[in-house]
Amino acid sequence: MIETDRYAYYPGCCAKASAKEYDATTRLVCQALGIELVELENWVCCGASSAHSVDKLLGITLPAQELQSAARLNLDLVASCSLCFSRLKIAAHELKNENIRNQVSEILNEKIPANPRNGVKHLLQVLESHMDKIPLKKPLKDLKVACYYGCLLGRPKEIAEFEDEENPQVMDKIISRLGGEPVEWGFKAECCGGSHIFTRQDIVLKLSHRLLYQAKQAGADCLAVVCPVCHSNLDAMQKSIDAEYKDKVDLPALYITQLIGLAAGLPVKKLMFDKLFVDPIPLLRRKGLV
Amino acid sequence: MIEIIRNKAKEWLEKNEDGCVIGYERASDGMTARPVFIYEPHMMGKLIFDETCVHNLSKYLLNRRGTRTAVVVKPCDSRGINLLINEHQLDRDSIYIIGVVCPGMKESHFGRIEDHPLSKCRRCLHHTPAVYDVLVGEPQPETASHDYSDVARIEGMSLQERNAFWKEQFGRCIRCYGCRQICIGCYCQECFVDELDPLWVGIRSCPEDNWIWNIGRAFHLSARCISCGECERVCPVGIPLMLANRKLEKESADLFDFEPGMDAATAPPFATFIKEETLEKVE
Amino acid sequence: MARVGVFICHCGTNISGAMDITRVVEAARKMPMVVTASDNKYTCSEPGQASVRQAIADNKLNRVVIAACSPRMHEPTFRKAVAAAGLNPYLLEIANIREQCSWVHAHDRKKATDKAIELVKIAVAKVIRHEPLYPREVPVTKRALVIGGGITGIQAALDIANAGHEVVLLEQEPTIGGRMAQLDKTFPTLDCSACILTPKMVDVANHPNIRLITYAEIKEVRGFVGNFKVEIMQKARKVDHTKCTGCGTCWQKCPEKSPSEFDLGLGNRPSIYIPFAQAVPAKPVIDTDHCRYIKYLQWVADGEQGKKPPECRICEKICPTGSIAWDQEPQTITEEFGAVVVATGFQVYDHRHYEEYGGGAYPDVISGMQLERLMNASGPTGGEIIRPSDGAHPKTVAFVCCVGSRDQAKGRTYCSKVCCMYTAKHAIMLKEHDPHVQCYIFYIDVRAGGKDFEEFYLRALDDAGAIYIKGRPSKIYQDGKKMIVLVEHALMGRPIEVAADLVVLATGMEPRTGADRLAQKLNISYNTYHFLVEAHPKLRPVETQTDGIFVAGACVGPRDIPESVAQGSAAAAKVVGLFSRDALVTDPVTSVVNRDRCIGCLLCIAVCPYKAIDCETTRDKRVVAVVNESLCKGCGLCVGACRPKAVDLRGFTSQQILEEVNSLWS
Amino acid sequence: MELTYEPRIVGFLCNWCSYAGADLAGTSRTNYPANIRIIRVPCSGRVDPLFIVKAFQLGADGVLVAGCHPGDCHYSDGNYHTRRRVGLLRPFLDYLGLDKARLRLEWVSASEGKRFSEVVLSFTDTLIKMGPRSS
Repeated sequence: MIETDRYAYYPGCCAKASAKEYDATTRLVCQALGIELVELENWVCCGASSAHSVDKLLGITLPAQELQSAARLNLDLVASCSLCFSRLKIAAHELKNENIRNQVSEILNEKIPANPRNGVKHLLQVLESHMDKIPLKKPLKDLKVACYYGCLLGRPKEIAEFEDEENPQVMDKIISRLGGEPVEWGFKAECCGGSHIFTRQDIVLKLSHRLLYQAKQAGADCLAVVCPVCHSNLDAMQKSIDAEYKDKVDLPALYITQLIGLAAGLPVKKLMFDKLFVDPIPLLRRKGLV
Repeated sequence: MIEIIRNKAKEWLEKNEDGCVIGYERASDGMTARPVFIYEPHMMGKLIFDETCVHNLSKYLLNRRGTRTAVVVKPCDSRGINLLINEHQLDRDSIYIIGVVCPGMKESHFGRIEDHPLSKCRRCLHHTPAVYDVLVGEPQPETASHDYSDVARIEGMSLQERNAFWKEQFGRCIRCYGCRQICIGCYCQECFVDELDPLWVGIRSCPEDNWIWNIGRAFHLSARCISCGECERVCPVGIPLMLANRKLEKESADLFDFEPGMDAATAPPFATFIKEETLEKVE
Repeated sequence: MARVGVFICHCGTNISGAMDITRVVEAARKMPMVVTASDNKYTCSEPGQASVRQAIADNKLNRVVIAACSPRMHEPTFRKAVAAAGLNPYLLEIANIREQCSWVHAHDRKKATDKAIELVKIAVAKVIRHEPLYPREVPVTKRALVIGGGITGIQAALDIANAGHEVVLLEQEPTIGGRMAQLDKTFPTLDCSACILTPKMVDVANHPNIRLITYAEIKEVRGFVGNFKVEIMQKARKVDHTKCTGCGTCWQKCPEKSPSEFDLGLGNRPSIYIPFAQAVPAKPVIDTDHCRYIKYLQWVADGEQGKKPPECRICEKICPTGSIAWDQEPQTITEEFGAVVVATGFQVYDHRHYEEYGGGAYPDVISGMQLERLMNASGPTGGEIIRPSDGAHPKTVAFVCCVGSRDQAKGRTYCSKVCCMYTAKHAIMLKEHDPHVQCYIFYIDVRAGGKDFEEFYLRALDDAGAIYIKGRPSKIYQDGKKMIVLVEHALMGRPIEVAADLVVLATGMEPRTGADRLAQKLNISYNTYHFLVEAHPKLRPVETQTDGIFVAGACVGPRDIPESVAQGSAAAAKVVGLFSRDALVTDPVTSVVNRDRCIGCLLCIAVCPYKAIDCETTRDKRVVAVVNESLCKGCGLCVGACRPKAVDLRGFTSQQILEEVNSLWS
Repeated sequence: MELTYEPRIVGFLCNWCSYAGADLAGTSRTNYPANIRIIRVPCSGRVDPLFIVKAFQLGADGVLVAGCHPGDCHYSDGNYHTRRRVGLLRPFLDYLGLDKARLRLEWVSASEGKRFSEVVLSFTDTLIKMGPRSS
């Protein structure tokens, strides 16, 4: 029997750098919801963006290690980053193939089980299942939130096993639970440009701008995000976007965990809003949330 | 208790002069019981009921189709009546059922009554008749769950052991067909075993033909056997026929969630089906 | 005493190539009751058959075994041959030594030969036990039921009726006309749909041989070819059509409006209504889900819970003929027919399944059928093409092909066939309506197979100047007043965006909801999409596995109007052919009860899928089963269930099957 | 036991799906072991459980009952009844010492010629692995 309030936690590299606030608030919120996160021991890169595009086997072997250490704990593995999640899921899927399984087993020189008892979850799924435990201290009253899931979370459908890949609902449910207003918009699951930020900035600027623009069109006060990479594109790049498109977006992009923390009345200081490039404080103050 | 049976039977027979009461009387050995057919109310004194009344009297109802009959039945026998009604053999209204709460029957051997109950009674679930017009005795709670330890023992054997076991058992069969004659479920005009063309079963008593006969008999009773144990009781060579019947009983309970004779209405497994069922056991 | 002749076919080299025929012949000669065995290059050929006939005469054969191809191939052929020689055609047995031997064991000559010998052995064992069988004749009720009042059903009904037979045309909606009635123009001729359809609708209404039953559904179908008994459920119209004159006062006055199904929600209709102006019959029904008074009655029935609906009853007050019948209930009509034509047609794929295109959330993303209504002079906008959102006239219109077709992700792999052409039609029509319109058409392939179709497509391309872009749009979203279509231009190999005022999704065809349930009632099969399955896709396109039941039109698969009409006529021809006979011969392979053995447990009645078994009381007061041989289809379920072996199946008796098994070890 | 043991399989095939499937295997020339002897019945529901027992009594090493896939029966219900009959007979024979692997119930449609040959192949293999019936 796999436990449902104890999970193996794979923070992913961003957690130690660009997304400290995501990692911190994730741990904070989970604690508040009575979810125990057991951080994997000496975890390594999930292979996102680079590994799998140069070497398929490497792209599977890296996440396979995380899967193994989670299996040893006999816990479901939870990732907070959509790229990590995607890599882990794909690896788990590929490892169903005996041939590949043997190759990887050989590399790691340990037997990889044909059908492991534990699975891979995205933080969102864990949060959803514990949604009703959220102590509602400070409802996000009339805060209009555009929930942004990103393109990887639900795709490919068969492998991600997440939800409707075109129009997911989990985060919207959570926002409503927090007393906020999820806005209906068509870009929940569109691409932000992802890791192209390193190579083709123009693409990222174009796609991210469209996202932000659409969110505003839909009347959102802010974005709720569940992926460090999407986040840096949507938050850190806003200045460049404004410059590129002669626009004044000014749309705070918060991590879902920060919003939950806020509603749950956790100390604002601990939610590390100061780490964000687009300062949400004015908005939150306007809404009387800080 | 016996007085109640006698009075009820008497009352009924007085109301139905043309009727007949089928019950038990003391056999000539003075200790065991035997069936008795009573046509005059004043003969009711003959009736007895005790743990020697092993026979399943409801079988006799088949010979009295269309006439009015009262019958004394134990719980297992009563299920037989349900079976026959379900199979359109009996008309409920023409039967008067005197159901007796069963204390469990004792084995009797050569004029000696064993003090331990019959094996079928040791494993019996239902101590109160499933159908009756008058109930004699206090209704008893059902035994909670089946005891299939006997079946499990065979299931536990290796294939070879099972094969050998049954070869030995069926090998002893002398094809007297006593099991068939006594069985309430066996009322065909002509049994498949007696048919010569097509010849389902060779007429000589050899291992192969005994094998198919015994399988055929048991399978024709699948989801129909009401475990009155009469077949086993009358088998002159002591083949554990109930051991075969009970396997089928167990399986049809697992597969079709069906227990024969508990009521007269429910459609038996082979009369119906569930589209969605998979019968995983079919593998 | 059986005298068996065995005839082994070489089938050219198909059989002889894989086995030692002479050995098979030798072995056959030694089999019990075999008086002659011979081989032949092609037994099915005329000389081959002649030799069989000759052998029967020369050797006074009374049983024949032919070892050749599958009985499913030539059994009928050889039965004729045997009959020609004066034998009962059912005294024949076929040993399948081609499909089930030479063709599958070609790798091992010895084994193939051994098996062939045993297959012959089995056949001989069985044929010895064959009894002569005699087909029975059953009368034909020369009256046809046509299910579905679309163009296909209308065509079938008219053709049958014109051949002089009675027809009942059944339609589940309040009017006949079907999808074609909703169309504006038809490709590739661009003639007005209503102008060619409505006259036929009127013909149906006026035809002396046709009885029209609208607003009704099939409840149950019993019986068999030539003798179907059908229970029809007439839904409650709440209007007495015997009194109603269709004057129209009621539907003009009715205050309770709701979205019109016929206009696909683009317009409203009253709660007592006829779907459209030329509806046949032109008499209204009351929509019990919306009618105020019905709601009121419901409210009363529910113990007056909640808000009290108005006791409207306006239609009743103003109806000059007093036709409103609140107490009218659904009623069951039972009719007898000799044949049934199923023409239930299609429905338009619901584009709400396409979340990436807004899932129906954007008012300016509409289906092709909705555009038809917008273009139609009698449509909700009187033929003025405007955007549903703000009533503006669209200048750029984007069309997306293959919505709900050729899309694995949406579980729809098939091509709906008509969308390419109707999209071309839309482009042409839009241009005609407004020369300033620019159409963009996103396609996977343009499929223009059909008379004048390619030319029509070119016309959209050249005359209407539609811009065809190869690629399936990945997303459609709103940007201010514009709808933005994202798509990879497959020929340029890069993503492009098109901003349109209106997006039209060329939604595909799918069978009517409930097609599967109907098929079950009729005992005919359907595929995974619930399209009905024809007896043979090429050679028996309008017949089904069940004799006397025919299928036509879009309920079988995507069809355009000409094909549907052709199929309607084809089905009609089959029906008329059937009706040209006064009696039908039925397959003598049926169950038969041995009354002496039967113990009347009636298990057989419980298992029979065709309700073909009943029971009766014998002179000696025993209840026994009896088989209705006209209903019996010869499945043998009852035989497999019968403990006393009282039921048996002609042509597949227990005796025969046991002999077949025995022969393998004798 | 002789070196090349050739199991004897009796196959009861329903005329509409499985027998047609077997024919298709032929028309598409897919080879399969020659160990099966096919007996054609209108519907798998025609198969009296005693036929199966009889075949085993006579010495069949395996019995295959094949019909249309559930829901596809030409007679609408036949295979559902077959499923129940064989479903009960199988564990019973096993109980009596006849390995239930020797009795197979398979659904083979008219379009599954390939599948039919695979069924026969795997069944034959299983039986060869099991060796002759202990008597």
